[in-house]
Amino acid sequence: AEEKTVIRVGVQAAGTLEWELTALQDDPAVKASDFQLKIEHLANAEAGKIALQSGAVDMIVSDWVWVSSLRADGADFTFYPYSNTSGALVVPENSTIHSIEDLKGKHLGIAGGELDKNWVLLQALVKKSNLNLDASVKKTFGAPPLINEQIKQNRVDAVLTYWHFAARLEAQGYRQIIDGKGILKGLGISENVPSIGYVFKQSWAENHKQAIKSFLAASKKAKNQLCVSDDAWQKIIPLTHVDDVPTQKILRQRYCEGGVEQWGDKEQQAAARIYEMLRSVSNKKLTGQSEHLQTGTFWAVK
Amino acid sequence: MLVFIAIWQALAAYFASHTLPTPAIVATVFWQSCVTGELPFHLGATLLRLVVSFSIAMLLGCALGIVLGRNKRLDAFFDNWLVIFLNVPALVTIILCYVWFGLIESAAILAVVLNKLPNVIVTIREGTRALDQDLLEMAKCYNLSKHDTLVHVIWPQLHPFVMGATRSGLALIWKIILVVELLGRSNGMGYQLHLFFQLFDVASILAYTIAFVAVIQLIELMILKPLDKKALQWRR
Amino acid sequence: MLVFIAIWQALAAYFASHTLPTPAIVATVFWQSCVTGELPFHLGATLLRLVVSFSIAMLLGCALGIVLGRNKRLDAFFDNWLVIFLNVPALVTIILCYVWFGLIESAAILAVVLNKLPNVIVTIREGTRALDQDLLEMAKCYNLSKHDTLVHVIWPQLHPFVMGATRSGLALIWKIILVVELLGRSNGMGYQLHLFFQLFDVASILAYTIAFVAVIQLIELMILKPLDKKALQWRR
Amino acid sequence: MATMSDIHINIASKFYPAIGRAGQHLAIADLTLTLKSNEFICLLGPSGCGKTTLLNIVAGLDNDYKGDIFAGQSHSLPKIGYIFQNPRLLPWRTVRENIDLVLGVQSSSAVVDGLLEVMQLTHFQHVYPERLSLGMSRRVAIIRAFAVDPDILLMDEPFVSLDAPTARQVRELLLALWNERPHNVLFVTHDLREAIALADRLIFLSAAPMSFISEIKVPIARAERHNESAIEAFRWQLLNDYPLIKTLL
Amino acid sequence: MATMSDIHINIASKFYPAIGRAGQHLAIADLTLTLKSNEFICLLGPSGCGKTTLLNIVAGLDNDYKGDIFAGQSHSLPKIGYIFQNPRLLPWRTVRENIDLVLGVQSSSAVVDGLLEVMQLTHFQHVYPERLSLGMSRRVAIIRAFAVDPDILLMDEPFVSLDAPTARQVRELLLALWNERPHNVLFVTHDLREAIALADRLIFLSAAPMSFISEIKVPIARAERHNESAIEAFRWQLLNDYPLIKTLL
Ligand SMILES: Nc1ncnc2c1ncn2[C@@H]1O[C@H](COP(=O)(O)OP(=O)(O)OP(=O)(O)O)[C@@H](O)[C@H]1O
Ligand SMILES: Nc1ncnc2c1ncn2[C@@H]1O[C@H](COP(=O)(O)OP(=O)(O)OP(=O)(O)O)[C@@H](O)[C@H]1O
Ligand SMILES: [Mg+2]
Ligand SMILES: [Mg+2]
Repeated sequence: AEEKTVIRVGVQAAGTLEWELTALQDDPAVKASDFQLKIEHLANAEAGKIALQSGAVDMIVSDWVWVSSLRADGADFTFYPYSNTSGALVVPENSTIHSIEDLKGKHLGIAGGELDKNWVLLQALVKKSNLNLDASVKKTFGAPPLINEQIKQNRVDAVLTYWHFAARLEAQGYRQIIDGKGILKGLGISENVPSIGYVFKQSWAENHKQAIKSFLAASKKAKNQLCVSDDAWQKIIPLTHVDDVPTQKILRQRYCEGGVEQWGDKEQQAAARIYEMLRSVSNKKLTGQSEHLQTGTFWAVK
Repeated sequence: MLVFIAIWQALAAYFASHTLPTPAIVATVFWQSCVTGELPFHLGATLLRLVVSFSIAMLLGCALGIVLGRNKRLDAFFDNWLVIFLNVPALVTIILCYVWFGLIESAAILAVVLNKLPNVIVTIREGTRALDQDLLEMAKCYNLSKHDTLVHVIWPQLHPFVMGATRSGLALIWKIILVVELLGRSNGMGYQLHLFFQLFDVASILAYTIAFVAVIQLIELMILKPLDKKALQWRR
Repeated sequence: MLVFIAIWQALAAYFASHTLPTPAIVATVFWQSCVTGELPFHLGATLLRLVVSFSIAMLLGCALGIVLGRNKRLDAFFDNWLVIFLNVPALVTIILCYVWFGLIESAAILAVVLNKLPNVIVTIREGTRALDQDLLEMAKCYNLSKHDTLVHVIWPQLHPFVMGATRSGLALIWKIILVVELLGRSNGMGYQLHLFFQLFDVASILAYTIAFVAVIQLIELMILKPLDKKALQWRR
Repeated sequence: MATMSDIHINIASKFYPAIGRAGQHLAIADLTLTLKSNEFICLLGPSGCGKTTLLNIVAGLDNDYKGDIFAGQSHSLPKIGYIFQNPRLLPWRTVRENIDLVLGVQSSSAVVDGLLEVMQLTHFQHVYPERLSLGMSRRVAIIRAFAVDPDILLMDEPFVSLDAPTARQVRELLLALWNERPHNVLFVTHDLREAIALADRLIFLSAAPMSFISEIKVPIARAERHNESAIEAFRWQLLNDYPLIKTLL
Repeated sequence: MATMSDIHINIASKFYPAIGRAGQHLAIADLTLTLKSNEFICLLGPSGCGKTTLLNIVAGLDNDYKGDIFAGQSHSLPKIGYIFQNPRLLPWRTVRENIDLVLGVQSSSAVVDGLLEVMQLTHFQHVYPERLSLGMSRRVAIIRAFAVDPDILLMDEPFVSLDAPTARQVRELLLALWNERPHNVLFVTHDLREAIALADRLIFLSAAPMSFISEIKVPIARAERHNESAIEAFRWQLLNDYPLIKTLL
């Protein structure tokens, strides 16, 4: 028999990729296929980026803006969509905030930092109604868990945070004002553009095309499985590290909503438009100097 | 200095990787972020926190260190606490400070102080234990006031320990402050470095690092070295 | 100790918040993670790294510190480098080590050593500068070998500095190792703590912290205290 | 300035605790002494017998002994000047600064200038102690003790390392100061000639554990004390009368 | 064991550098001395004149001077025993350990035992120096210097703080060792009687900057040296013949 291609994947602890790959390895069909998974556990996103660049793993999940800026620097990483779940703006149930315009003068907690994609896009959206969000709200940036605590202790009025942190808040009755998709829609982009995806070296991918294709397919299948089969879902529940049922439910719901159905020219062109928006609003900080989305950012599966 | 830049240039040229930009690129980035005022702003924010928390930690630490070093009973009592505080992970104190007091400036400062303080205490305590008994006896028998004994008899003997604590303390605070800013501040070097790190912008990271190291060098040259020289002029 | 737990219990009961779990909860979590072998495994991984990098840093640091403290020319030359290395952010050295050498164990150790080393050097250098000239002259005139001078004349005088460096060094390494593990290892306390932080599982964070502090306390009681006692028995 | 009355010293025992392989050491046993008001006393005893220990106790530096010391009904604490066996100068303060430190506010620079002059240290007053010879450091320590104008002056072999003319001069200075303002002096020396030249009373102490052996009033008039042969004669007489002294001292 | 030949000391100048407000200090100027092989020499000079400085130079501890020291054609470096003006014991080593350290491998415990016995320190051999009286520490320093069996023995006021009988005993020991195996001795003292009792030759040195004033051979036979009156007589003669000595010393 032919040697199986080893794919080393950097997996963030407690992330959805871990759920998916665990489900995938349960699938008997995978045993017969032409790739073999090796999972490297990593603590956070930055660790993943380091691992990928130091060659310790072949593949991680990250975002395409970063891939484009890497390519602009001459690296040959490329991107294949994984999910389009996106962060959300969440407020307490009884909050007076009902739309993004109500944010004016309020205290907003933002996960990540000023270069958080959702924050940048939210500013662009609000600008349309002639409001300078950056100047008109009181901002607190911080790590997502701390931001979550802030709103629970009523130290901020609203939070813009990553999707699974938003999901947890929702499970406790917090209200979602808008999510990443909604923001994009408001900005006139109706296509479902994936927010994160597999990132790997293009040269490596060309050499192992077949194995990667089967892997990507198997990954998709596993995701489906988690969404349709309660059995499969039950199995990975410990990996969510959540023990109350409502939160589990909403996590699963959001996760499954994030499936990537469409990925073609239209979506890629939309991505290019988003890129330019990000570039102008963040004043090139998020994207780097390059004017356009680099060609080759998205892996062309043939 | 020049040697350093030359080695760097050679390595960068050899690897030609974006993970190790050439000095020229870093210099450009440095210049640009100075011009936009971004670097001075964040550097200033961090320095302010550094000065405040450093001063608090050193003052408190020296006072407590001397007390513990001279009083065996108190020392035995607080020793365990000291080891605990010394070894509670920075991350934990920072998180707890933020959670309990909110994402505010004073929580950040408190977190830094809590991390640095035990270090100072431990160093100064060792120094106090090594004090020359002969000189202390002299002070006692000539009825020197508490103040005079502290300033003129004890302090000069602690000087090397204080300098050690200062130098490694500046470095430690700088390391901790980055984490503090990363987790819950909206400005400062830690916040910026985190952003660059997310983008994997090594050139900017290095540019900021250089700016900071330059400031510390300045502190060393303008404050610590002259202090050292003044305090040690009596040594043969 | 009991006082501590009592205060904690009182505070936890008063706030009744998940950000401050009661001692009982933490104890349960602690027990469970011991039983599953999770805690011992990660603690072991971290301790191994700690021991290795601590030993390297202390050995090298003492050697270099003594050399720099005794040789003015070398010191003037390396002083700048020292300040640079002392103040390069932990984050930067860690990232660069990983990127250049890969996500391997030795890169992690190297990163820790690079962060700790300058601290040791600086402390020991201060100690060396404060050495008693009279005793060194005695050693020279009685033709003591280099080895004897080092072991019997210099080292005992450096003892308080070495202890200071050891105590605050263990603490510092422990702080850095967490970041090192966070950024590029798949086990260890840093990895676990980050995970708990993401899940905001304060009870687990505290349980792990306590485990670590207990280990350090053990080191203090079993190794450092006896060493201290032995080395200082001559003091009146 | 406290007017001194008699000082009663009564030490039942002074132990140094055992440490390591060295056992507990009984340094002083059953020592009773009375220093009369403003008396000049010389303590003589073999090396290691416990003289420094006694001075430390009198100076209040050591409270870990059985017994008591009773210094009359002076209302304020007596001012103490102590010339230790080693100079104990602060190496980071110049000669002048070392002296000024113990003087505190009452610093009278004319007096210090005078003392520096007599001790031939005027040119060295701004020098750090590490740059002095041992004899010079000792002289600074002597100035320091004289300058505080003490009620009790404790001197632990103060004049070793001084050349003969300097020692003579310092002895004269000491006596002049003592005449000018009488105060209690406890003077430790191994030099019987020096003791005779200075003391009202010689007290001989035994080897460890230290206790009182005998005391001898010096019968030579103060005016006669600079006469070397008178001192030498009394010394011979002493050594002949008390053969014990010869073996002990 | 290197057989010593004459030692020629020729110091054109020895400066201590200026630091702070203290100017540069000329400690020794134009000093020429020849120590004959195995000679016992006493150096006498006022406090602070530069005797310790000279010993440090001879011991090779101080190379920052103009001039040279030439020690014949001995092939190996001469072994030096130096009794410093302060004891310089390592406080973290017991008495015995302090002595053993400088002996290295050649440690002969019988010799050390004997020396400890004579110095009455046998019971204190396992005691740490901080627990000794100053006189006892000095005796340890003396043992240390004797124990290495030196080719050149430098002694900087070694017998201060010793009581008379002990000092007498140590002096006898020193002479016995010196007779047994002759070696060069440079002995600094302020005590003219002691110098006469010990030396082949007395060398008088001037106040700073130190230079040679005069030298005097001690004409008393070694066998006569324990006779106190012979020494006293020579001392009087010296002080009368050289009035300068009286003012200087
Ligand atoms: N390290 C030094 N730096 C500057 N000057 C010094 C130093 N050591 C000694 N001196 C000066 O050199 C002179 C001679 O000092 P030295 O110690 O040799 O005197 P000494 O003859 O041994 O005196 P004593 O009998 O008091 O011990 C003194 O005036 C002293 O101030
Ligand atoms: N800190 C100490 N701990 C234990 N023993 C001590 C201590 N200090 C002194 N001793 C012991 O007490 C005895 C008396 O010491 P002390 O210093 O009083 O002697 P001294 O009479 O001053 O001798 P010297 O004339 O040599 O100075 C000595 O045997 C010494 O070993
Ligand atoms: Mg004494
Ligand atoms: Mg001298």
